[in-house]
Amino acid sequence: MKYSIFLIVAPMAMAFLVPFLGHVMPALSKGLSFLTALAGTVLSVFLLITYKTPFTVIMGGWIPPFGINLHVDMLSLLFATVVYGAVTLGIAFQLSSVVVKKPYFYMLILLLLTSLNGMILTGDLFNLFVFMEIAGISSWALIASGNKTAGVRGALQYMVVASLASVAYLAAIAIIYSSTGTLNMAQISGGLREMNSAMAALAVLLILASLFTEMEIFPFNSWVGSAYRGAPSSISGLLSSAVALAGAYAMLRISYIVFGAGMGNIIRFGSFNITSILFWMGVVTVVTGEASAFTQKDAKRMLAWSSVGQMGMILMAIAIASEKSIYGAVFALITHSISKLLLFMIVGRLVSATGTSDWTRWKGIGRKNSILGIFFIIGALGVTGIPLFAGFWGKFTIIGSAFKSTGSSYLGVYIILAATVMEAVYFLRLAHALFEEPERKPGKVNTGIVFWTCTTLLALAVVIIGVFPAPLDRKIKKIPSELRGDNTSGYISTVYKAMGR
Amino acid sequence: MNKIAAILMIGIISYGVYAAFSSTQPGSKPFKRKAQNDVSRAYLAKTVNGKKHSSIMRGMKGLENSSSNIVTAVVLDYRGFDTLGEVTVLFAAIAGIGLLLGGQKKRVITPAGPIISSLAPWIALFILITSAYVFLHGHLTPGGGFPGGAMIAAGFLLMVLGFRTKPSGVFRMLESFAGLSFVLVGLLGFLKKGSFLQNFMGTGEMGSLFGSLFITVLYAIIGIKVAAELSSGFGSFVKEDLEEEHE
Amino acid sequence: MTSNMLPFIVIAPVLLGLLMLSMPKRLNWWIFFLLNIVLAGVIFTLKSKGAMSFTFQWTLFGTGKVVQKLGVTPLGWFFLAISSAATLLFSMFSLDFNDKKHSTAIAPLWLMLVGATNGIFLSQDWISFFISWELMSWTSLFIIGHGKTSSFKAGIYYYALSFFGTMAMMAGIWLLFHRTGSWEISSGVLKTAQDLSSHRGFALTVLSLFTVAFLAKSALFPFHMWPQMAHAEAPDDFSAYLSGIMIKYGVYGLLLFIVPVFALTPRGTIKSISGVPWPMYILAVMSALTSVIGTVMAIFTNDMKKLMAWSTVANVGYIGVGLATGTSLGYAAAMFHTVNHMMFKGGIFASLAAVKYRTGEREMHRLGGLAYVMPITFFTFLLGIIAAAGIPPLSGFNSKWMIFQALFEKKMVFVATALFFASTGAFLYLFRGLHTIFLGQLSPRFRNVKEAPPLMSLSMIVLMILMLAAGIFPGLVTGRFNDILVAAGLNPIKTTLYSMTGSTTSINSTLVASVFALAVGVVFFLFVIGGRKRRVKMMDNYTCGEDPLDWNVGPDRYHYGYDFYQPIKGLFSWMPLGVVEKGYNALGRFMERLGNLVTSISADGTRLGWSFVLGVILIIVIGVVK
Amino acid sequence: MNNPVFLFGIGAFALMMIGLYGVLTHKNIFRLILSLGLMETGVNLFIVAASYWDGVRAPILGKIFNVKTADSYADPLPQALVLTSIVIGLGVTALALALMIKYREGTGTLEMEDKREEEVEE
Repeated sequence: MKYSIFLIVAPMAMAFLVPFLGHVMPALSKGLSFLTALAGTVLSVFLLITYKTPFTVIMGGWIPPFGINLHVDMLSLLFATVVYGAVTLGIAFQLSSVVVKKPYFYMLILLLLTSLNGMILTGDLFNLFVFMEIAGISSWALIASGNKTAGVRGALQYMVVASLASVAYLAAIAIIYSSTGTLNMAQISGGLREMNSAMAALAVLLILASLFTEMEIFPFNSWVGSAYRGAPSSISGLLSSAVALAGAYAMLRISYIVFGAGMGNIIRFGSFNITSILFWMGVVTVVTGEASAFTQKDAKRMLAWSSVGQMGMILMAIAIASEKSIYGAVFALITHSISKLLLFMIVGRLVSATGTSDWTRWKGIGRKNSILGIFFIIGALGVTGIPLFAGFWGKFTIIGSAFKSTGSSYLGVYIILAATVMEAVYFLRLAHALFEEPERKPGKVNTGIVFWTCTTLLALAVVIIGVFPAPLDRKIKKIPSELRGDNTSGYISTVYKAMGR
Repeated sequence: MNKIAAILMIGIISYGVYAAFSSTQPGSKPFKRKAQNDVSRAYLAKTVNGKKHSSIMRGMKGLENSSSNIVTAVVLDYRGFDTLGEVTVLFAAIAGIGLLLGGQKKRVITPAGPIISSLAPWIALFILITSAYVFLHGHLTPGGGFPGGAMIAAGFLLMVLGFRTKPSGVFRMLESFAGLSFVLVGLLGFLKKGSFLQNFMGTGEMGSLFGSLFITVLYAIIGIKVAAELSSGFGSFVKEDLEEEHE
Repeated sequence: MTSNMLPFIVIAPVLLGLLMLSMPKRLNWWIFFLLNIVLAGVIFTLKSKGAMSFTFQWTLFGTGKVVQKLGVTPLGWFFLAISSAATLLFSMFSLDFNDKKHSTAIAPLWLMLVGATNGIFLSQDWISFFISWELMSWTSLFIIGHGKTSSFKAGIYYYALSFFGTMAMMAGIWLLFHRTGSWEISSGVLKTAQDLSSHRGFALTVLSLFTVAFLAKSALFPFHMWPQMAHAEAPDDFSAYLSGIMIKYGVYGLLLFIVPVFALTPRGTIKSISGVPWPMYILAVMSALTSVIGTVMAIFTNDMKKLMAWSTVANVGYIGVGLATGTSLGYAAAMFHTVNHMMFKGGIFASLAAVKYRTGEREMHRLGGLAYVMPITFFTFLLGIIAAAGIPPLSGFNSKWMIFQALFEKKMVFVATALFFASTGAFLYLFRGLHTIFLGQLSPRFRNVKEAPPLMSLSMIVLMILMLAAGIFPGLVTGRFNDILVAAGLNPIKTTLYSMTGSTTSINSTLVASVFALAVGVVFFLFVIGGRKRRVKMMDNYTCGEDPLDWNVGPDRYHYGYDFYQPIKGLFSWMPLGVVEKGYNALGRFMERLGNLVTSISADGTRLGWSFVLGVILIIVIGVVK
Repeated sequence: MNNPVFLFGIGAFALMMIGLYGVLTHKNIFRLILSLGLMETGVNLFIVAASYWDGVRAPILGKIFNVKTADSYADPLPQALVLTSIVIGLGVTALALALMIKYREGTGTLEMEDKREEEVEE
């Protein structure tokens, strides 16, 4: 289990090698980048299979809270696996593209991979900040890496908002540290409650603002449309399936460990009710995100805003804080990653085939490339949460937990249900446009064995998880009890064990 | 209009923060002289691994960490993983600059004036010596690899300005190898002691120049890396400037 | 035939449909037809095996233990049987319809839809029900769209309403699950019936959520506008299925969940209006309203498929009224009308498809006189509209008679009046359809039009026979209802093969039909021996030699079928007919505006900072207010 | 109010607010980057201020360090954090400037405004 450090270190080491290799043999550096990601995927799958109980990996030989610790449990391993898988497929997709990228591009993807895994595994508030910054920097550079100005604009917009977020996060760290004297998440847990409640509320407010930016919650998501649109499609896919996933993970971890939410508890500091903030921000995000996606004529912007909608629903699930809702949130996050990556891959190829990302000009392209069109439909249904496709069980469980919980408002749930109608409409509108009678002769879509391997894997995953959720279910099942601090296999007790207490 | 709104907004935020800080609700208050917490106290007293000392003297051996600059000890030893991340941030930023601005038009070289070109090597030499001092003494005095590296980079940049030579591809390799050796040091700790970035070189006398070899090695790596990175990053920018001059 | 056949009839069509995606189109239609024969065969043998069920258990943490159960109930079997029989006929029709010129690639999706339909009628638990329901929704959307932009607009309207209902159903299912701890439909029914006395607010919430789903599917009142778009734009051979079977899912849902709940609730538990529990009374009023709106809109419509779509809406209104009465007679009438509507609307849409197949026209005033060249199609349409208008001796009369009897029993005067109005209006639009399309003079353009191809004609003939059979011997259908009524906790109805018994009197349909046949025979005899016939030539001089294009009006304007009911239209101009559509459109526009507002935040640099700051303020406001 | 921590805090907060004002009122990318840099500096100062009390010494152990007098040293951890956050700020600023240059190349302006119809790549 302590080998899980390699999930962070291996891509980092490879990334350090790339400037040298890129100087000597560019092709080798690209191939090795892919192989590193693949090896990491294998490692994470291996760890996932052999996983038994949560484990704390200490860094530098110093026990927490003095040193930094990594926390390996089902949640982090599962998400690390998803991130690794997504990045591996993303690199493969980019390698098979007609657009040739420099070695630095792959290096930055590796750094993104490192940082996302760092965010997922770390148990230290400041370390989380460091990894968030690496993720930010590498994703801005990647977004802007296209030849077009759209990407640079998107990256700048992201940069402005994310810098504000990081300032907020650092300020929150300063407040929390000056009051509790520690940066370890497990040790802070509960410490916030002993703080002056106004100070605690201020710190929580700042942390929420920064994590909301990371997680694309309205209105911290003003950058989303431009950034997703301007980025190369492989990067848009990774932003949605890996970066937003890590952001949601951080939200999940921090709200349960640092804010000290128990299952079904309502977190409040003084008169500041955190649960209702999360819940209603989720509702607002779903409505605005789906409405924005509904109006888009640009396919990449549409997918971007649809991710926002999904994140809103997941935030709502995090707010509800029951075992079921966490289960649903994790399930939905994983399936959303898979489906969205598939969609972005297809959209990327359609963009290069037609020269535009305006989907109203894609009519009929699926008639010639029917499997591509069918894959798009699979992905769309997977995101929307239609039964027999992956997204369903997560959404279904989240809605169910919302109706069970005391902390949620039924009105909010009804609003979300109504808003998801728009989601189904715009996805199927685009899916059908692919099969409509073309106005002009559609161009040829550049496919290849690599592309088909990637998309087939993802499409199969969407369908298989949709029809047989049980295998994934067995893994996710462990998460709610491990997230709780109070039992023996919980996060806090595991870290405390490592502390020798 | 926008400005008035911004001023209003800032007023509101200021009031909110003031209200939060002057809140009289119970709980420990920040910015009050408090008994220092466990974590910092343990760093200062070097009792993280549980060994208690009544007092710590210069020249003492067998401490868990022999750096007398506690900030350095925290940065490189106790929280070395953060520093690895920090190095990676810089690396990512420079790589991003390389990705965005690299591979552009050839630059036009114009020679510098005689005063600069004759003095630059001498000044650069002094800068290099000072910077070596700074990162070798990182565990004793304020300073260390980051400022040291920045100073080395400054020396090189002076040379670049003096002779208008392009920062060579050597920097790229140095960057690679320095980064890689940081990771390798970490992995050696992992192999020898079982924990990533763990000190496997032992601790020497507290307060002596080579008393804490581990920190010195890491700071040297960081110094080289930062120097190489800043130089190559500057290279990416400087090309731009020179081009603009001649357009 | 074991209970393993149950998952087979659900899954086999779906899998085969997926497989068919990679096969040639022509082969697809044959597979579709053959599999429908198999399915119909299997389904008809199911009944003799009695109650059987197939259970599939698995665990999903988020939902606990999931027990998926497929089973045959009397109600489910009834719907399954009629739908599979109708599907068989429609697939036979489609076999000839989809030649090279008219082919659509919908067979795989349609087959999947058939699987979903079977799933809906077999499901004994909400999970299976919901999965089948959603599968049905999106496959039908793609069928309605079938690759045409205009059709898809209609389809997406249908799908949006349907998905809205589905989401309401999801909420309802969860509320029910948290209350009962089980996914089973039957336990949900029992619990909700109990809750109507103990937790009335909760029970009513659940009931209304499900009702929204079922109403949306059945196009009852607030959702009544989608059939005129979807039925009209769907592939012509599919419209019959859409109108005949798909619109009945909602009816099935009402019969499955809503009706038994009120049947099991003891009288007096909730307030009732003229002997009907008030929620059911509201349903009755809404259904009656649907009928009226459907009728009025049908009168104004010029497009033959849209006209019949509105007629479908009107007929679903009758069914809804029958269900809402809450008596055995009402339920039996509703189910009877469901069957009848399936037959006569299937026949009408099939004949319209045949007309479209041969002529390519949809606007009625461009047609005329087709009875001369397409006699079988004409007779199908004729019998269909006789049934739809509720004239003996065809089946529609019987079910309508029963519905009115049920209304008299409960003395629901207002609803009965509305239905009488709708019934009368039906004569107007149905007759117009008949004479504008089939009677009058045959346009020279269509002189060479031939009768529909053999298989299409055959399926229309079968439909005619079925309509006549159900009309003359109502007991053939009504005799099946007593099992269902007893299972739902109601008294059986009195019925024989020849006659039906209502609340005030009974009627012998066979006798009526005999008298009718005698009268027709006499008239025909007189017609044969009567005076000479003289054919009138098609006249082309009605514009007195002037070209109407000179006055900026098309020649259409001068067809007598164009804007036929102009005076009546003026009569009804005060009715706020489009108000619900306008509401939906306004909602859509509001959402678009909201989306534009949100996306415009990123338009320039300063707004990014503002969005962040305002986000912080939003957090504070939500956190403090709550 | 002669507590230096208080003054540091005020100064840090003022820097942050000046930066925020800049972010809220400027469209020019260079000014935006400067404003963000100001905010970062402010927050760094804030962290350092949190580790400082009146009369404490720098956390560098002199000849003899008595455990009991540990409170007379400044808290070393925030200083270490600030070191990290300064370097991160440097990286962010450098990359932001590179983005700015690229943006200027593409659009010929430094004003941030959205043009939706620009081309995209795969």
